[in-house]
This record gives sequence, C-alpha cells and structure tokens, in this order.
Amino acid sequence: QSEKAQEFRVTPIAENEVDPEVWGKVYPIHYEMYKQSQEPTLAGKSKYKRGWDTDKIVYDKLSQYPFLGVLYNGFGFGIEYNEPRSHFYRVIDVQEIDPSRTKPGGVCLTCKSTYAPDLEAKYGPAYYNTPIDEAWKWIPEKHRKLGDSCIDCHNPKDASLNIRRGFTLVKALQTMGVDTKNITHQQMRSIVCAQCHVTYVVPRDKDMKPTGLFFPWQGSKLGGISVENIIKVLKSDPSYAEWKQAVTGFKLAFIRHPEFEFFSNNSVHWNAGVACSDCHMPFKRMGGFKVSEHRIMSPLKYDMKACLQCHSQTPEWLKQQVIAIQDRTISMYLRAGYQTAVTAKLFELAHKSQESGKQFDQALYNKAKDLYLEALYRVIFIGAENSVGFHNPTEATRILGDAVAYASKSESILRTMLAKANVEVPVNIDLELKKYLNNRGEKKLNFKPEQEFKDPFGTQQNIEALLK
Amino acid sequence: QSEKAQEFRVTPIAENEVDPEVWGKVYPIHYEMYKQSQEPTLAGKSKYKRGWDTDKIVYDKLSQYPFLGVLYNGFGFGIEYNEPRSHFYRVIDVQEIDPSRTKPGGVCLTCKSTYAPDLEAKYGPAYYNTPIDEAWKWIPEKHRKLGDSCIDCHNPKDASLNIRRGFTLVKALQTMGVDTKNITHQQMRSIVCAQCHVTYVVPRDKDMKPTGLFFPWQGSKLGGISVENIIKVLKSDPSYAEWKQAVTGFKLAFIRHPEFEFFSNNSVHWNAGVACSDCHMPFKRMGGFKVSEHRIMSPLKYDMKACLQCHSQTPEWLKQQVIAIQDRTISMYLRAGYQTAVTAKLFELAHKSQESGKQFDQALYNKAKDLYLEALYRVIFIGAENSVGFHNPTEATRILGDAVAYASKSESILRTMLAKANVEVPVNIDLELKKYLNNRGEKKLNFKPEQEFKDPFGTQQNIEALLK
Amino acid sequence: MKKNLIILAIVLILLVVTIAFSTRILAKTNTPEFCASCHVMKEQYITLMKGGVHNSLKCVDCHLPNDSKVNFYFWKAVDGSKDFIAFHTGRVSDPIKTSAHAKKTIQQNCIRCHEGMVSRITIADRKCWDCHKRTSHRQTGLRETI
Ligand code: HEC
Ligand code: HEC
Ligand code: HEC
Ligand code: HEC
Ligand code: HEC
Ligand code: HEC
Ligand code: HEC
Ligand code: HEC
Ligand code: HEC
Ligand code: HEC
Ligand code: HEC
Ligand code: HEC
Ligand code: HEC
Ligand code: HEC
Ligand SMILES: [Ca+2]
Ligand SMILES: [Ca+2]
Repeated sequence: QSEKAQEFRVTPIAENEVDPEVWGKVYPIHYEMYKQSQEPTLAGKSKYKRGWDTDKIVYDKLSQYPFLGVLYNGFGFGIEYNEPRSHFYRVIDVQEIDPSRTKPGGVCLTCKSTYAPDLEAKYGPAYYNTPIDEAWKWIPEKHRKLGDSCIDCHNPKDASLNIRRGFTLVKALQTMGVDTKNITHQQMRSIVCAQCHVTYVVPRDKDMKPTGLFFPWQGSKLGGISVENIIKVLKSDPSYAEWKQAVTGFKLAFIRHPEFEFFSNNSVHWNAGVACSDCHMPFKRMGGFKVSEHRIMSPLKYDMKACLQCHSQTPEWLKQQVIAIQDRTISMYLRAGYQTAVTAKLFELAHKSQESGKQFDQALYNKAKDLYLEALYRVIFIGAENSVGFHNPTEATRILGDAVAYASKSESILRTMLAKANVEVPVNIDLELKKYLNNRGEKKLNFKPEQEFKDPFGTQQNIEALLK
Repeated sequence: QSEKAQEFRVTPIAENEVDPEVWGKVYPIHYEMYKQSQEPTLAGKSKYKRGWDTDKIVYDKLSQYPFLGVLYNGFGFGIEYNEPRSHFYRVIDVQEIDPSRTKPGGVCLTCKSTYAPDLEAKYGPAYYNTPIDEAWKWIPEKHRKLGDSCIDCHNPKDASLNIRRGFTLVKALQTMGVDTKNITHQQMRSIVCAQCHVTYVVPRDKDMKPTGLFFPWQGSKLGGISVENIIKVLKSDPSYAEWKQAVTGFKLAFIRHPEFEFFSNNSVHWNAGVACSDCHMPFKRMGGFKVSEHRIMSPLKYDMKACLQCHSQTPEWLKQQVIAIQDRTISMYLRAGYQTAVTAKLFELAHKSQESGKQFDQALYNKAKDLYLEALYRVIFIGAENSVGFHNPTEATRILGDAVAYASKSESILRTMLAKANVEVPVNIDLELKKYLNNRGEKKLNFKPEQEFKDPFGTQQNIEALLK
Repeated sequence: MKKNLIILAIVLILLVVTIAFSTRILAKTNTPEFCASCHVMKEQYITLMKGGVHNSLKCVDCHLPNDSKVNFYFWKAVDGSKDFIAFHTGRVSDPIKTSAHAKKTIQQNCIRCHEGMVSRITIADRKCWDCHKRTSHRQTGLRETI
C-alpha cells in the first residue's frame, strides 16, 4: 500500500469508541456522507422499494401485499410492518413501531443499537428478554437514538472492516466451518452487512420468553445457505416457534430480511465476486480521491452509479433490467402469497367444521399441514428479502414457484379431506382482507389502496376473474 | 472494410443457387466449417442438451421428461420426440421419425428443405397437405437429403444475410408492423434463425387437412412476443387445433421451438443487443481473418468460446452460471409438468364418471378447462424451447410458476366439482406412466430410465413422497 | 521444451544487443503501433484507441513494470520474446489471456498512475478492471468484426 494511504489512517481511535462525532474528527469526509443518510431518499426512482423518500410516506407492507394481512395475523408483523429506511433510523423505528413488534425485549436491540454487543456481554440472558423500554435505558443517554455508528463495521485502530457482533455472526459462520480469522477482504465487504441483513431465530422457553438469538445456518455452507436448509432448521425444534398464526392456529417460526443468505446462494453477482458494498456503497469521487459512499441506500436512488463501472450500459438500461426482474418476481410473489392465503383459509374452515363436530382423516390433515408450512416459509422468505428478486433472480422465482406448488397441493388435499367429511367448500375462497387490514394496532392503521402492487402481467387478476 | 474482405466476396453466385458445393468454391473456409456439422458433437459437455453427441445416443424427450408421455398422448409428439441435432440432419430426421409426426404433409418441409420456398410458390395450397413422401420427391434427387444450405441464410450476390422464407417469416413480421426492408444488421443475425426457431400453426380444414402455415404473433410486437399473446391467438380459432389430447379428449393447438419468441421477450441478452449468431456462430480466427463459426451448436460444446467475446470470466465459470439457471428451470419444469399431468388425469376421471352417469356443474367444468389449457400451453412452450431457460432465465421460471398456479387451480376446481357429484378421488393420482411410455409407434420405443432428468433440488421427489 | 529454451535464449540475446545499440528500435518497440503490428494485437489496439481516456497511453505503460528501468527492460525482453515466439510458431491461444504475473504488473501500473485517486480505499484481493471493465479492452462497445 502506498504511503499516502497509510498516512491517512495514522490516528487510531480509542478502542470501543462508539461516538460517530469522534470518528468524524479523523474521517471528516466519511462522517459527512454518513450524516446525509438521515435525509429522505429520492422519491420516484425506485418502483418497488419506496419508503421514507422525499414524499415522506411510510410504506406499509400489508397495504402493498394485502395477503400478508391474512398470513401474518396474530403476530406483530400483521399489525405494523414497513418498508425499511436508512440506518440513521434504526433505533428510532423500533421506538415508533407498534409495541406488538417489540414484545421479545432487549434482543431487538441486537441489530439496532451499536451498544448491543456490550449489553449482551454485560447482562447475559437478561439481555434477551428484558422489556425493550427497560433495556433501552441501559444505553448511555446521549446515544439512545443513535442508529448506526462507524464501529458497527470498522476497527477503530485503522478503520479496517470488522465484525462487531461476534456473539451472533461469528458463531453462525463457525457453525458452517468458516475460518473467521481469514475472511478475504472482498468477502468482508459483504460480511459486515451479514451482521444484520440475515434471518434470525429467537428461541423461547415455555413461557415464550426469549432465551437467545441465532442464525439458522446449521447444515449449510457459505455460498449455499438455501431456503430448504433454513426451513429444515426452523422446523427442527418447537422452541423456535415465535408466534401463532391466527387464521390457522399453527405455532410457527419466522424469517426476516435474508439478504445475505439469498444473495450468496449461487447468484450470478455473488459468483462474480461482487459484494453488498459494491452496489450499496459504491466508490465516489471526492476531489482528488475516491471514497466509499456512506449514504447507504437503493442503487436505483443513486441513478445506478454503482453499476456503471462494471456494466457499460446506460443507467436507464440498467434500471430497466432491474425492473424486468422485479416485475416477474412480484407477479410470482402475488401468485404464491394469495395461494398460500387461500390454503390458510381452508385450514380455518376445516378447524371450524371440526369444532362443529366433523371428523377428518388425520393422515391427510398432517400431509396438508406439512405442505402448507413449506409454502408459507417460502412466501415469508421472499417477502422479507428486500430486493424484490434482484439479488438472485432465478432463485427468487424458483422459490416462489415451489411455494405455489406446495400451497396448492395442500389445498387439493384439504379439499379432498373436507369432501370426504361432507363439508361443502366453495370454489372461490373469500379472504376477508378488510377484516385483517383495517384498524390495526395502536395506530389504528388502515389499508391504503394506493400502495398496493398489482400484478404487472395481469395474471393474478386473470386467475381471480376466472374463479369468480 | 479492408481490401482483403472485399476481394473475398467478389464472385457473385448464381441467383437461387442451392448447392453448398458451388458456394464452397467461393467460400472454401465457410464450406469446410459447414461440413463439419455432420460430425456428432462432443459428449459430456452439456448437462441438459444432449443428443447426437459422440456417444451417438438419440435422446428421447419422453424419457427425459416422463410426464410428457401423459400430456402428448394422442399426437405424434407423444410417440417419438427427440433432442435436435445439427442442421445437416434436418431432412434426414424427418425421414427417420415415426410417421405419425409427418402426417400433415409437405408443410413439414418448410424448415427442413432449402427448396421449400420454391415448392410453396410452385404448388400453392397442395404444398401444405400433399403427403410428405410425395412432396419430398418434388425435390431434385441430388438434394433429397440436403439439410441446410448457404442460401437459407445468405443472398447469393454477396453472401449478405437474407430471409429466404418470405412466405412465413416476412408475413409474420409484417403482422407486427416491422418494416422488413429495414432490419438492422444485428437484428438480422437473429432474424435469419427466426425463419425456423419459432413456433408455428398449421391451420386445418374440416377434414383436418393442412391449409397453410403461420406464426401466431398477431397482437405482439418485436421484442415482446409473450406466451400470453401466443396462447391468446392459439385459443382464438378452432381451426388451429391440430390434435386431440388422448387423456382429456380436448382438441388443442401446439407450440414448437419458440427460441426466437422466448429469447426476444425482454431477456437481458436481447436487451443488450446480443443475437443468436453471437452465441451459436461466434467469430473465430482462421489464419489471418475472423469468420463466423458455421458449425452451429450449443455454446457449451464450444467450451463457451462465444461467451468470451463479451464476458471476461473463465469458461468454467460461465458454464456454471448456465447450469445454475438450467437447474432452477428444470426443477420448475418438472413441477409444472407433473402438476399439469395430474390435472389431465382428473379430467380423464371426470369424463369416465360422466360416462357412468354422473352429472357435473358445467360452469365449474368450464373454468377448470380454461385454467388447464393455460397451464398446458405454458408447459408445452417451455418444454419446446431449447435452452432449458437460459435464453431468458426469469421469464422461464415465471412462465412455469404460472403453469403450476393454473394447473393446480384447475385441480382444485375439479376436486370440488367431483366431490359435489359424489365421486371419490384419491389424494395421490396415478399417472400410469408406463402405459404411455412403453411400446410407442413403429419403433416400439420404450422408456429409457437412464435418460430421465430428476429434480436437482429434490423438491419434486419431496412432494411426491409427501403425497404417498 | 529444450528447443524453446534455446530459441528464447537467442532472442533474448538478440534483443539485449539491439536495445544496447539502437535507441530508435527501443523507442519504436515502445509504441502501441509496434505492438499492433501483430494482427493478433489489433483488437487490443483498437479498443485502446477507441475505448476512452487511455488512448494516449502506450501498451507498455500498463503491460510492463514501470517502477525501474531495469525491471522494465528485463520484462520487455522476456515478454517480447514470448510473444514473438508464440506468434511465429503459431501457438497463439484463442482468446489470448494474461498470466497471473501480467495481471500483477497491470494492477501496479493502474495504482502508479492513479495513486492519489485510490489512496483512501482498499483494493486488496481484486483487480481494478473487475469494475473498470473497459480498461481491460472489453465492453468498449466494439464488437463487430475488426
Ligand atoms: C448493525 C445492523 C446493520 C448493519 C451492520 C447493516 N445494516 Fe443495513 N439496515 C439495518 C437496519 C435495522 C435497517 C432498517 C432501518 C430502519 O428502517 O429503521 C437497514 C436498512 C438498510 C437499507 C435500506 C435503506 C433505505 O433507505 O431504505 C439498505 C440499502 C441497507 N441497510 C444496506 C446495508 C449494507 C449494504 C450494509 C453493509 C455495508 C448494511 N446495511 C449493514 C441494519 C444494519
Ligand atoms: C439480526 C439482525 C436483526 C434483529 C435481531 C432484529 N432486526 Fe429489526 N431489522 C433488521 C434489518 C436488517 C432491518 C432492515 C430490513 C428490513 O426492514 O427488512 C430491520 C428493520 C426493522 C424495522 C423497520 C422495518 C419494519 O419491519 O417495519 C423495525 C421496526 C425493526 N427492525 C424492529 C425490530 C424488532 C422489534 C426486533 C426484535 C424482535 C428486531 N427488529 C430484531 C435487523 C434485525
Ligand atoms: C449487484 C448489485 C447488488 C448487490 C451485490 C447487493 N444489492 Fe442490495 N439491492 C440491489 C438492488 C438493485 C436493489 C433494489 C433496489 C430498488 O428496487 O430500489 C437492492 C435492494 C436492497 C435493499 C432494500 C433497499 C431499500 O431501499 O429498501 C437492501 C436492504 C439491500 N439491497 C441489502 C443488500 C445486502 C445486505 C447485500 C449483500 C448481502 C446486497 N444488498 C447486495 C443491488 C445489489
Ligand atoms: C468495486 C469496484 C471498483 C474497483 C475494484 C475499483 N474501482 Fe475505481 N471506481 C469505481 C467507481 C464506482 C468509480 C466512480 C466514482 C464516481 O464516479 O464518483 C471509480 C472511479 C475511479 C477513478 C476516477 C474516474 C473519474 O471519473 O475520474 C479512477 C481513476 C479509478 N476509479 C481507478 C481505479 C483503480 C486504479 C483501481 C484499482 C486500484 C480501481 N479504480 C478499483 C469502482 C471501482
Ligand atoms: C454499515 C457499515 C458501515 C458503517 C456504519 C460505516 N462504514 Fe465506513 N466503510 C464500510 C465499508 C463496507 C467500507 C469499504 C471498506 C473496504 O473495502 O475496505 C468502508 C470504508 C471506510 C473507510 C475507508 C475509505 C473508503 O472510503 O473506502 C473509512 C475511512 C470509513 N469507512 C470511515 C467510516 C466512518 C468515519 C464511519 C462513521 C461515520 C463509517 N465508516 C461507518 C462500512 C461502513
Ligand atoms: C463489481 C462488478 C459489478 C457491479 C458493481 C454490478 N454488477 Fe451486475 N453483473 C456483474 C457481472 C460480472 C455479471 C454477470 C454477467 C457478466 O459477466 O457480465 C452481472 C450481471 C448483471 C445482470 C444480469 C444478471 C441477472 O441477474 O439478470 C444485471 C441485470 C446486472 N448485472 C445489473 C446490475 C445492476 C443494476 C447493478 C447495480 C445496482 C450491478 N449490476 C452492479 C458485475 C457487477
Ligand atoms: C431453415 C430452417 C432453420 C434455420 C434458418 C435455422 N435453423 Fe437451427 N435448426 C433447424 C432444425 C430443423 C434443427 C434440428 C435438426 C435435427 O434435429 O434434425 C435445428 C437445430 C439447431 C441447433 C441444435 C444443434 C445440435 O447440435 O443439437 C442449434 C443450436 C440451432 N439450430 C441454431 C440455429 C441458429 C443460431 C440459427 C441462425 C443462425 C439457425 N439455427 C437457423 C432449422 C433451422
Ligand atoms: C417453422 C419451422 C418448422 C416447421 C414448419 C417444422 N419444423 Fe421441425 N424443426 C424445426 C426446428 C427449428 C427444429 C429444431 C428444434 C427442436 O427440435 O425443437 C425442428 C426439429 C424437428 C425434428 C427433430 C427433433 C424432434 O422433434 O424429434 C423433427 C423430427 C422435425 N422437426 C419434424 C418436423 C415435422 C414432421 C414437421 C411438420 C409437421 C416440422 N418438423 C415442421 C423447425 C420447423
Ligand atoms: C447469450 C447467448 C445465447 C443467445 C443470444 C442465444 N442462445 Fe441459444 N443457447 C445458448 C445456450 C447457453 C444454450 C444451452 C446449451 C446447452 O445447454 O448445451 C442454448 C441452446 C440453444 C439450442 C439448443 C441447442 C442443442 O444443443 O440442442 C438452440 C436450438 C438454440 N439455443 C437456438 C437459439 C436461437 C434461435 C437464438 C436466437 C433467437 C439463440 N439460441 C440465442 C446461448 C444463447
Ligand atoms: C443457418 C444460417 C446460415 C447458413 C446455413 C450459412 N450461413 Fe453463412 N453466415 C450466417 C450468419 C448469421 C453470418 C454472420 C453474418 C454477419 O454478421 O454479417 C454468416 C456469415 C457468413 C459469411 C461472412 C463472413 C463471416 O464469417 O462472418 C460468409 C462468407 C458465409 N457466411 C458463407 C456461408 C456459406 C458458404 C455457407 C454454406 C456452406 C453458409 N454461409 C451457410 C448464417 C448462415
Ligand atoms: C455480445 C455480447 C455477449 C455474448 C456473446 C454473451 N453475453 Fe452474456 N451477457 C452480456 C450482457 C451485456 C449481459 C448483461 C449483464 C452485463 O451487462 O454484463 C450478459 C449477462 C449474462 C449473464 C447473467 C444474466 C443472466 O441471464 O443470468 C450470464 C450468466 C451470461 N451473460 C452468460 C453468457 C453465456 C454463457 C454466453 C455464451 C453462451 C454469453 N453470456 C454470451 C453480453 C453477452
Ligand atoms: C510478434 C507479434 C507480436 C508483437 C509485436 C506483440 N505481441 Fe503481444 N502477443 C503476441 C502473441 C502471439 C500473444 C499470445 C501468446 C499466448 O497465446 O500465450 C501475445 C500476448 C500478449 C499479451 C497477453 C499474454 C501475457 O503475457 O500477458 C499481452 C499483454 C501482450 N501480448 C502485450 C503486447 C505488447 C504490450 C506489445 C508491444 C510492446 C506486444 N504485445 C507486441 C504477439 C505479439
Ligand atoms: C490502461 C492500461 C492498458 C493499456 C494502455 C493497454 N492494456 Fe492491454 N490490458 C489491460 C488490462 C487491464 C487487461 C486485462 C487483464 C486481465 O483480464 O486479466 C489487458 C489485457 C491485454 C491482453 C490480453 C487479452 C485480453 O483481452 O484480455 C492483451 C493481448 C493486451 N492487453 C494487449 C495490449 C496492447 C497490444 C496494448 C496497446 C495497443 C495494450 N494492451 C494497452 C490494460 C491495458
Ligand atoms: C501511464 C499512466 C496510466 C496508467 C498506467 C493507467 N491510467 Fe488510468 N488514467 C490515466 C490518465 C492520464 C487518465 C485520464 C486523466 C484524468 O485523470 O482525468 C486516466 C483515467 C482513468 C479513469 C477514468 C476514466 C474512465 O475511463 O473511466 C479510470 C477509471 C482509470 N483511468 C482506471 C485505470 C485502470 C483500471 C488502470 C489499469 C488497468 C489504469 N487506469 C492505468 C493514466 C493512467
Ligand atoms: Ca427504503
Ligand atoms: Ca443437440
């Protein structure tokens, strides 16, 4: 490395220095970029990933994808679930979200507060289940609203990349046999994001109190954490069930923001050695040198700058390719989501008939349930992943196609089972969406029709019309 | 252009000169490459596109994808349907195939014999329905086995690219408003292939005699011939029905090798301006010049040379990306195919019960049929397309996901309809594959288990196990 | 193999001798036009000339070490002889690919010229042209037959 580069990093920052202002003294340019992330992002640039843009609208996932109302009912996500905004709002969003979401407690700070690793070390098991308001007070007052800080990703000594959350990510990598001392630099440029942009499990004790936090990567390998393997782990232990789906009464696990898992599973960009930071923190010219953009956001909102060095096309062309992929993904996601919701409603019908005395073939019921769970976890997975398929296009449509297959096989079995017990079932199942979408939680949230995404190919509308 | 290249093209060849040997006098290098295409291609290079490789095995699509046995029963394709081999064998393959395939007659020469346009002009309507053996004799004796010839793609004057099949392709392009006099050179590099690598309709009169040949592109536009639009055309007129599906008794249209339609519909390579010839006829250094490879085959069998023109990765890497896409496509194709076959068998069951006196809700029956057709045409489409998804990866999985959705909605309705009429239906539907796959046609073809493609993700096996 | 070594040795000596005696040859063999005098180098020549801001550079600016004269001429002799022999024995791989050593040399040259620009970022285990594809003679928009 050249001398200049060394010079730039001479001033080591105090070990464990959280305060970005202090870092800003040494790295003023980075601090400036970082601070910009509190600004709302540009409206109208992204087709599917809106939210906290200059229009300042909060985008409600349940309005965007109404079937989620049916599927998530019974859980915090069925009450308030929004499009993410920038890192600056990490803690603020936890404060502002409906309290049903924060029931687990301190564990929720893990990817929100920079202090999380210290708190975990200090409070041990209590860290996980202390009510959030209380746990929040453990954070020094000055930083109770602090979103990300430099130390989340950097070593104070020389600003090199660093995993701060050893208690989650390092452990998870080790279960896959990764030598966490020898991760290549290019991989680190994704791994720092994998501290948070991954799915997690909060196992519970008998009283549903959180007892820990881990990533369900057992049995997988780096570059191959498949949805199949994740589901296998989630199904392997009843203590991973975090909620009860109201419409079916099933106790279930959940999947959140699996960006890292999805992207790294044999996607063309991962295979080409591209990292999260290449697209979300592209190099940017500042005067005579270039630095990594520290206003982290959608590349569409940067006008595709991140893409242009590797791709020689125009920004418009690149955006069109992203949208071609996302349109196809959305179409399949709607298909999978509505099909799974229909199956859920059939379970509800079956359970009601059972209460009124009908008897079912238990073997059929078990098969139907098994198939249904496979479908549901896939729908949750793609719905939680934040790129609408772009991070791994053919994998997205594969997973969703499988979700359709599993959910509809379940429907077929349920229909046969119900017929055997002489329960009449209409062809067109009413999802009662209004019931689930209106008047949600403390904020009395309602369905916002203008936010709904309709199938860009019209196929969903076509199927629904045919069924009527 | 350099002088050398000019010199290279001085001698115009006689207008309408079919004989490749004569062309070879002027273009000896091209003639040599062209002749090589009679050699079998390299075995073991391609995972999914085998057939007439150095192992000389004929790959049977019905053994590769057993559900096709159920779906295509009643049609020539349900008897003998093979992986394609090189252009050299075009006419030979028509001679060697089971005669059920060539029933339509002279029309089958359209993309096989270089003489087709002359014959069509000369014999008019008789060209389309004269029995193939008779029509074949219209070809000069010397060229009765001639596969492709230079004039199929080139203007004899200067070897520039040329559409020879005006009566099919030019008309079809015009229905989409394309100015066929002003096609760009780069587009011509795909359009010459679109003379044949497209789907077609052979409309029939009342006695099922062929009356013409056209491409179902009405209502589409260049760069956007969607499967949705094609199906709309196929359903629009009963005279497009070419066969009766034995298992359901439905009169249906068919879809063949829609490479051009599929590739050009918003795929990333089409959008990037890539042409068929870029990948299947890559430039190649011969002595001092670059020429287009005239041994046309799978790029995998060329060791990805074609791709290296644009991609800077290694051939192994590129091949892995192709296989990642194809694996996902195959998995979904199996899901869609088996689901559609199950639905077909339920129609069979319904029809049988009807014969034994059961009455069905006709509205439900019609809905189920409509949904089924949507699924079936999609399965045929992707099965007929020859790249196993690669030409347009996310479009392939989208189409297949929709096929699963349509076919299973149809299944659900059928189950409900059958239940209402008190017909008992088992959960697991027996496809009776052996019945369809063995002892086919004049050659008494049998299922070859070693050729079957199994789901690389194991999902199909998993679903089947769950249903048992 | 042995035969190749002998040829290599002869060429090496020839080159060293010529270099020692002729500054004109020396200058000439540093021009892109010299490199492009082999038709197999033509594609790179055109993509360099038409491919953007580097068209005032010489091939040797990127493809030979420029940290010291000794290094420069040593590798000039070695690589030059290798090219020469490959060309005249017809053993040209298609497409031509850079060796690992060549890649390292190129990277060092990128950094040599753009030192200021890249002084604050870390490029540890990959190549500048992983992103700046056009500098690798690829994706310059030239695809038609050259
Ligand atoms: C310590 C946890 C953590 C780390 C590390 C982290 N993120 Fe985030 N990220 C979050 C949270 C939490 C949000 C959502 C904040 C909100 O909506 O309040 C988020 C939001 C985002 C968004 C959406 C921004 C917007 O404007 O909508 C992007 C893009 C993103 N992160 C990318 C990255 C990348 C790339 C990295 C690694 C370089 C990374 N993140 C590292 C936790 C993290
Ligand atoms: C392993 C890291 C991790 C943990 C643990 C975690 N989050 Fe998040 N959270 C994220 C990331 C990454 C995002 C941004 C991506 C997204 O919204 O999907 C996010 C987004 C959010 C958002 C904004 C978007 C939304 O969902 O409405 C809220 C609110 C939130 N988290 C609350 C919580 C709560 C409450 C808990 C505890 C139950 C929690 N988080 C646990 C990583 C985490
Ligand atoms: C090849 C480029 C590329 C790579 C690599 C990449 N992303 Fe993305 N990411 C995108 C694009 C494009 C979108 C879609 C943005 C949109 O639709 O506005 C996106 C969306 C997102 C979003 C949602 C942004 C928002 O505004 O809500 C998050 C969060 C995210 N990516 C995180 C990650 C993480 C974490 C990684 C690595 C594991 C990663 N990305 C790797 C290109 C990339
Ligand atoms: C991860 C991708 C990536 C890598 C690796 C990379 N760059 Fe860049 N580089 C970029 C991006 C993106 C820009 C555009 C910055 C802008 O336009 O603000 C850029 C800009 C530049 C510029 C300034 C261009 C201008 O418009 O003036 C130079 C010079 C440069 N890079 C040289 C290098 C060199 C030398 C290396 C290797 C040591 C390198 N880059 C490695 C992505 C990369
Ligand atoms: C969400 C993760 C994240 C946060 C938070 C973050 N950075 Fe970075 N930072 C990165 C990544 C990724 C790179 C690229 C590092 C590399 O490739 O070596 C980077 C690079 C840098 C560099 C090296 C020069 C460059 O631009 O590539 C400096 C200095 C730096 N960051 C300072 C800071 C400061 C100061 C803060 C807080 C104000 C901060 N970072 C916050 C992820 C982060
Ligand atoms: C560091 C290099 C790099 C960056 C940054 C990058 N890409 Fe790519 N991209 C690639 C490579 C390599 C491929 C594989 C095909 C190839 O070899 O060109 C690819 C493939 C693609 C494809 C076709 C693959 C698919 O999944 O359909 C699209 C579309 C694409 N990139 C868009 C983008 C967009 C949009 C961005 C920015 C948000 C981006 N890329 C950023 C290197 C990059
Ligand atoms: C006049 C009709 C016609 C034209 C024009 C045509 N093809 Fe074909 N092609 C065929 C037929 C027929 C076959 C199958 C021959 C067989 O299996 O007997 C075929 C087979 C192929 C195969 C499979 C070869 C193998 O070894 O399996 C490829 C690849 C192919 N064509 C590509 C192209 C490309 C690219 C173009 C345009 C440059 C093109 N074709 C133009 C009719 C045509
Ligand atoms: C519009 C052009 C076109 C027409 C008309 C056409 N074919 Fe083909 N045929 C092709 C192409 C292209 C292929 C290679 C691709 C493939 O096999 O899917 C092919 C392949 C074949 C093959 C070898 C593969 C196989 O299916 O077993 C046979 C046999 C064949 N055609 C017979 C016929 C017969 C019989 C007819 C008349 C009913 C006919 N073709 C009409 C274009 C055509
Ligand atoms: C970007 C590269 C690319 C383009 C453009 C392309 N193909 Fe292909 N094609 C492939 C690949 C890769 C395969 C899969 C080969 C395999 O699996 O062995 C394939 C397969 C085929 C096959 C089957 C080959 C066999 O061995 O059976 C045919 C026929 C074909 N393509 C015709 C076409 C036609 C016609 C077009 C234009 C409409 C086209 N291709 C455009 C790359 C391409
Ligand atoms: C299936 C279609 C097809 C057939 C058959 C075919 N060619 Fe070509 N040929 C092409 C395509 C496509 C090109 C590329 C043309 C371009 O880009 O201008 C080409 C290019 C050429 C060229 C221009 C130089 C070059 O290599 O690009 C000559 C000369 C030529 N072909 C001669 C022949 C001869 C002689 C025959 C018969 C022995 C023949 N071709 C058969 C499709 C075909
Ligand atoms: C004439 C140029 C060209 C040729 C030839 C070409 N490609 Fe591409 N390819 C592209 C472009 C442009 C993209 C879009 C992404 C980008 O900008 O790099 C792309 C994207 C891709 C992608 C990612 C897109 C996807 O659909 O997943 C793969 C994989 C790929 N190419 C493989 C191949 C293979 C394999 C071949 C040869 C059979 C090939 N390409 C031939 C230009 C080409
Ligand atoms: C005598 C003809 C000829 C001349 C003059 C020539 N080259 Fe080459 N060059 C070749 C051949 C032949 C190869 C391919 C060698 C192989 O396939 O291994 C090649 C390969 C290369 C390579 C890739 C292999 C490697 O070692 O990295 C580079 C870079 C290169 N030449 C640069 C140059 C430069 C710079 C010049 C001018 C100073 C030059 N060449 C002059 C014939 C020539
Ligand atoms: C601005 C720097 C630069 C200049 C000037 C330059 N090259 Fe290159 N060259 C590269 C890079 C970067 C690569 C890609 C190396 C790789 O892919 O690993 C390369 C690769 C090559 C290759 C290998 C083949 C290939 O396409 O990958 C050859 C041959 C070559 N250069 C010849 C030349 C010749 C001849 C000239 C002068 C006409 C020249 N280069 C000028 C940077 C340069
Ligand atoms: C002998 C000096 C020299 C070498 C070696 C060199 N460059 Fe440059 N480069 C320049 C000059 C001069 C400019 C244009 C002047 C400026 O900075 O405005 C430039 C401009 C650039 C730019 C911005 C313009 C563009 O095309 O996007 C990039 C990026 C770049 N160089 C990357 C590289 C890479 C990568 C390499 C190595 C493969 C390299 N350079 C090798 C001197 C050099
Ligand atoms: Ca957002
Ligand atoms: Ca073949």
